[in-house]
Amino acid sequence: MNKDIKNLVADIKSRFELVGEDYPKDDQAALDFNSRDIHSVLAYVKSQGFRQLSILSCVDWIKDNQFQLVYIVFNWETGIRLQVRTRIDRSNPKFTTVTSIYPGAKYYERDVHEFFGVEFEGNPDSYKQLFLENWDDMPPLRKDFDSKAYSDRKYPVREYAADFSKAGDKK
Amino acid sequence: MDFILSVPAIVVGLFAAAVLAYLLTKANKILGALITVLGSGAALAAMLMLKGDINSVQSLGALGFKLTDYGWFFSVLMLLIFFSVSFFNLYWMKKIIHPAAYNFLYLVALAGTVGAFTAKDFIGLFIFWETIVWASMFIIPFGKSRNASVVYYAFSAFGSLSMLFGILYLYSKTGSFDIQYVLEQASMNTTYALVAFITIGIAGLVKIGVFPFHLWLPKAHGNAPDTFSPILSGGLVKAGGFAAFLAVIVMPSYKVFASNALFLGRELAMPVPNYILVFLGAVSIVVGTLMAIKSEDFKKLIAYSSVANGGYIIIGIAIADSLSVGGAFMHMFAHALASAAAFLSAAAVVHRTGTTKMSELGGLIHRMPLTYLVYLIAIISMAGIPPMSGFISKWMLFQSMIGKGMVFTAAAAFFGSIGSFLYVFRPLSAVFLGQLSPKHESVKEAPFLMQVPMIGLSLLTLLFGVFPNIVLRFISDILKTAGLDGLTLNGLVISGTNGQLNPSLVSLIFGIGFFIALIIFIIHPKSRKVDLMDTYTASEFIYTPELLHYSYAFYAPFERLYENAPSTEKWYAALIKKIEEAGQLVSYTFFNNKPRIIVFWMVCAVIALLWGGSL
Amino acid sequence: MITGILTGFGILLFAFVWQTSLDGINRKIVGRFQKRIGPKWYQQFRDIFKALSKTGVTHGWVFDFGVMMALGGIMATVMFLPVVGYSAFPGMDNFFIFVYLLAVGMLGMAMSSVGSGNPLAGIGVMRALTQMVGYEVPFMIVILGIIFGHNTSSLSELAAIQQASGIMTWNLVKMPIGTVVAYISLLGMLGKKPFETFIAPAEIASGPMVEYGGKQLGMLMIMHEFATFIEVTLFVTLFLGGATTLFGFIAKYFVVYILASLISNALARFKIDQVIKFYYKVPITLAIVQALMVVFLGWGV
Amino acid sequence: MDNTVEKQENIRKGWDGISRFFRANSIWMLMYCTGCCAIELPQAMTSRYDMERLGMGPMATPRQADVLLITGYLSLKTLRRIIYAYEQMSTPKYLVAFGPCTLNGGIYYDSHAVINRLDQYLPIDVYIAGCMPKPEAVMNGFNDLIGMIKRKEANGWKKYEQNKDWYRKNQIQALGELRIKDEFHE
Repeated sequence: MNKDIKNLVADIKSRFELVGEDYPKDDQAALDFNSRDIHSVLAYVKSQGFRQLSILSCVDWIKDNQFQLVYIVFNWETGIRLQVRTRIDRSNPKFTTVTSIYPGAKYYERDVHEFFGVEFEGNPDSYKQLFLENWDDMPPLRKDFDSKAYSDRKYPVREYAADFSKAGDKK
Repeated sequence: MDFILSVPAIVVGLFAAAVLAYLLTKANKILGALITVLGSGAALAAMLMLKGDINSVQSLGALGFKLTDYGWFFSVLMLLIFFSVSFFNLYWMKKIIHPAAYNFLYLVALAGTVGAFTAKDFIGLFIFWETIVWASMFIIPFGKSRNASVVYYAFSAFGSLSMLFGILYLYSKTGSFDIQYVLEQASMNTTYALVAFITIGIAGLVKIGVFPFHLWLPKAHGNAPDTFSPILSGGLVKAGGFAAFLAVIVMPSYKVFASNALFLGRELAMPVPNYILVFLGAVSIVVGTLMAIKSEDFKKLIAYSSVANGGYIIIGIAIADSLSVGGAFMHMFAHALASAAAFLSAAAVVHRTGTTKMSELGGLIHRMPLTYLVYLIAIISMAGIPPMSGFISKWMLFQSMIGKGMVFTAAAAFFGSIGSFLYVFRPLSAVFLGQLSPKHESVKEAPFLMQVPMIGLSLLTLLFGVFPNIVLRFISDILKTAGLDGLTLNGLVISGTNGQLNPSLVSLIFGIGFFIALIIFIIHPKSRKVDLMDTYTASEFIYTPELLHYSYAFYAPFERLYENAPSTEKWYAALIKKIEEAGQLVSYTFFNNKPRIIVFWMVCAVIALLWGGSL
Repeated sequence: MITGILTGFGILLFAFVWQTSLDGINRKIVGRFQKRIGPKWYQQFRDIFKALSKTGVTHGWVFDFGVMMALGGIMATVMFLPVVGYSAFPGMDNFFIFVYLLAVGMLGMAMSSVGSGNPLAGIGVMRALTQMVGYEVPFMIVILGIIFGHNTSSLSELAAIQQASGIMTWNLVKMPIGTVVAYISLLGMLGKKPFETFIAPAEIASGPMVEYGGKQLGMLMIMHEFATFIEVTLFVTLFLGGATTLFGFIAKYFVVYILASLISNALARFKIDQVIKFYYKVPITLAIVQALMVVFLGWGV
Repeated sequence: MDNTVEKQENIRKGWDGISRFFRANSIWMLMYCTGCCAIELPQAMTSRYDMERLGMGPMATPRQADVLLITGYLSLKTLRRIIYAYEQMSTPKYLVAFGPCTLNGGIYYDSHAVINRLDQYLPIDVYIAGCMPKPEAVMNGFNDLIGMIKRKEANGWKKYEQNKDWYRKNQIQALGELRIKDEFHE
């Protein structure tokens, strides 16, 4: 863990309530916050040189009934990658947009909305389709989405006269 | 009878028709426009009937008229262009601010051209010349821009004053205004000849729009009313060719200045003054071509192409051997027809769509196929491709240039000739081909009376491309009376210094080739008709035709190569700025409200009055 | 007249058969150079007839009309060519006819392809025309020198003059600089690799050809064969002394064309502005030097 | 009367035979490199296996091409574009599918984004097996295609035209609608 990260984390700790922390790599830090703090944290780190929002990701913690939003921001001066994470309720996934801080988040939010169904209030574009053209089912990257069933229902399967896998077993 | 069918009668008749048109337009616009059609048509018919009267002399009061053969040639050409264009006037009455004045000036300009080409005296020439300038100067602001008219007049005034100076100078030396006599006398004396050559030459260069006087052309042609642009480009510009012909050939400059030939030895003898003209012509070919390639506006593009073609004409006249001058005459003829047709098709497009910006148009071939064909034939002629008449003139000019071994001039001419493929193709592709914009979905073909002159001009272009000897025989006679050798014409064959051309044969073989291609096309399986938007887009879905239409900055990679080149336009702008500054300085020092300055000037005036005689 | 036209048909047939076979042989040779077996020598015939037999699409009348104009113009040009002493119209085989009649074909093709409404075709045509401004001017200046020097622009006469005393009177020997320039221009005319910008299959999807399939494509392929024949024959006639025997003609033609093709396979593609910059720096200077040498010093006449 | 009809029929048949001869040995490919199988094409094309000796070569646009190569799995988005490209091709046209993904979905059999059977949506003339098929297999597949063209068996395009409704129904079922129009496709 290098010095820049130490200073940064100490700085952030002094200002915000940190829920959890993790250091996956030498130049990376993953910090968990309460969801109400996210906007102020992002605004703060942006002022500290993290000008690039590399990606907005989402993790489906189905057992905890939670979605985890991961904002990965990057500092071009120090080369530090910072993950700003928070958890939101899965049954009613709603969050407020960060497009006012990082305008580029517009497309990432659309992405997350499309694949996980998280709604971002204040970003009207996030309801439009982005990757999946004419998607007609529940968001496909949720853990409770059954890809096989969907595939079987939607795309005809080839029927074979003999079951080759079992035929092989007999011999 | 003698007077009724004579040149003065035509001129007077046209003036009378102009007044009549003015009065009738006040009552009924269409009727007034009809007068322009009838007037120019009758004048054309009369002029054609006068072919037998060439070299007859008539006078109208103080003004003498002499119908020379070249004067007849130019007059018929002008009348033909005016007559063709006048059909368009019928449709433009609603669009022009002052229709009555327009019709009046239209016929006055025509009368001026006929008068100028048939004047016996220099004074008559000058009066009619100014008539053309003034009439067209008042017509141009009926279009888009008043500024264009100012630029036009500034350049024209320069040319006219130069000519006036020459006329008066020669009068003071020879004591006569008679064109033929004065020029004969001038050719006896190198100094007089040089003055005549420069002054009248400049008038011609300005009118034909040769570098560095080319700036008014795109401005005036691009902004004039759509019906007047073909007149300017096809017709009035060629008056410059007339003046240049007077200065170079009628006064045989190539003989007068023969002693100071530039390159001695072999057949390269070329007098310096003539070579300067050739050089200016070459520069204007290059400049006109480059600027035309760059233009985004349909009409401006054709205007710049007129600059380039003016360069060919000047080169042809200045080389001054029979083939080159014949080529220049043929080029004037071919280019007048072609550029008038091109401008008329532009006018038809404007009539239907209301814009000349090429990036806003596209795909009009599916709505205006006839206009497209007219434009196609016009550009084939302008680019000098057989079987149209433009090919003949370019062939003759090239023969002459190569025969003289003029490497640099020929390089410029080759560049202009290949470059013309670029700029003539631009509107073809951007306006007529490509994707049809949805806002032009309901555009219709040009109305019937507009089609008539367009088709007529196209057929003439084709006719004189296949059988150019009809014109070339007459041109040959002109050359003979001007003291040059005639052209070598043999049946359908034209002979140059180093080769022969049989345009009819070329056309026939082209026809055969096309026929074979047609047969190949017909015997093979029929194609499936698909929509214009069903094109290869790397299998991506695109719905907006405008996005699939490649028209803006068409030759961008080529334009980038010369975008930083020195520009005459900027040079003139700087000149204007300098003059303005000088004027401000003058007005600051002399014309202001400070009492002491006024007192100073009053004192000066009093002194001048008191001692004026002795000062 | 009739015999002339029949001779023209003969030349047309010869041009098609010979150039199309040579194209196949060329593909074979290129294959061998790349350590491949390569296609059969008559592969090009197969391709052309296959294309003709397919059912393509049409985008309106100008799409078809332009193709016919292109093929017709090019065929007319071929019929004027003097080949091995046979000339359909003796005395009328003026150099400028070839330059400008060729342009009819090019205009037809450009018109037709842009008429398809595909922007890639427009870009391809733009590049083709721009490239034409590049290669045509140096070429014409060299030709100016030749015509001025020999005082004739008739191809058959030019060939006859060069055949006067063997290889020493060829323009290749007498005007070596001009020959080099003309060969570089020839590469541009043929659209061989450093100057292949307007086709550029990986970049603009073969440019003007993008929308053609079926018989239109077949006709344009025939047109391309004819155009190649005209360009190479012009070079052979103007610089290599033409030919008096069929074998001589075929041999010269073979060398010129295969060399161009081998150069093409060894080089990469220029960008279009590089093409123009190149032509207006080196070849045009050399061409003017050559022309001045001919005109003022009388060298190479 | 019958005689002339018969004659015309014979001429048509003869012409058909000639054109099939040309077609069989001049196949231009449109490579829609959708998946991993595309990596095997360079070997098949270059010196080792030299596809050009069969008269095959790459082409830039669907209009010019005779055969469309589907090299591997097809996501829904790709399928949409493939159908568009296929319908733009000039007839007669052929379709060669590579690998198991086009056959039954391959390793993507349970993916929500990848189709299972390509022959439900487009008519396929030749399948080439192998994940990925070796260049030998690719060449063999092309040889098969040439044989089929010669024997008049490569009639996928006719089948497509005749059963267009059925294909269209399947396409709509998988894709919702064939063409997509949103802010990225104006």
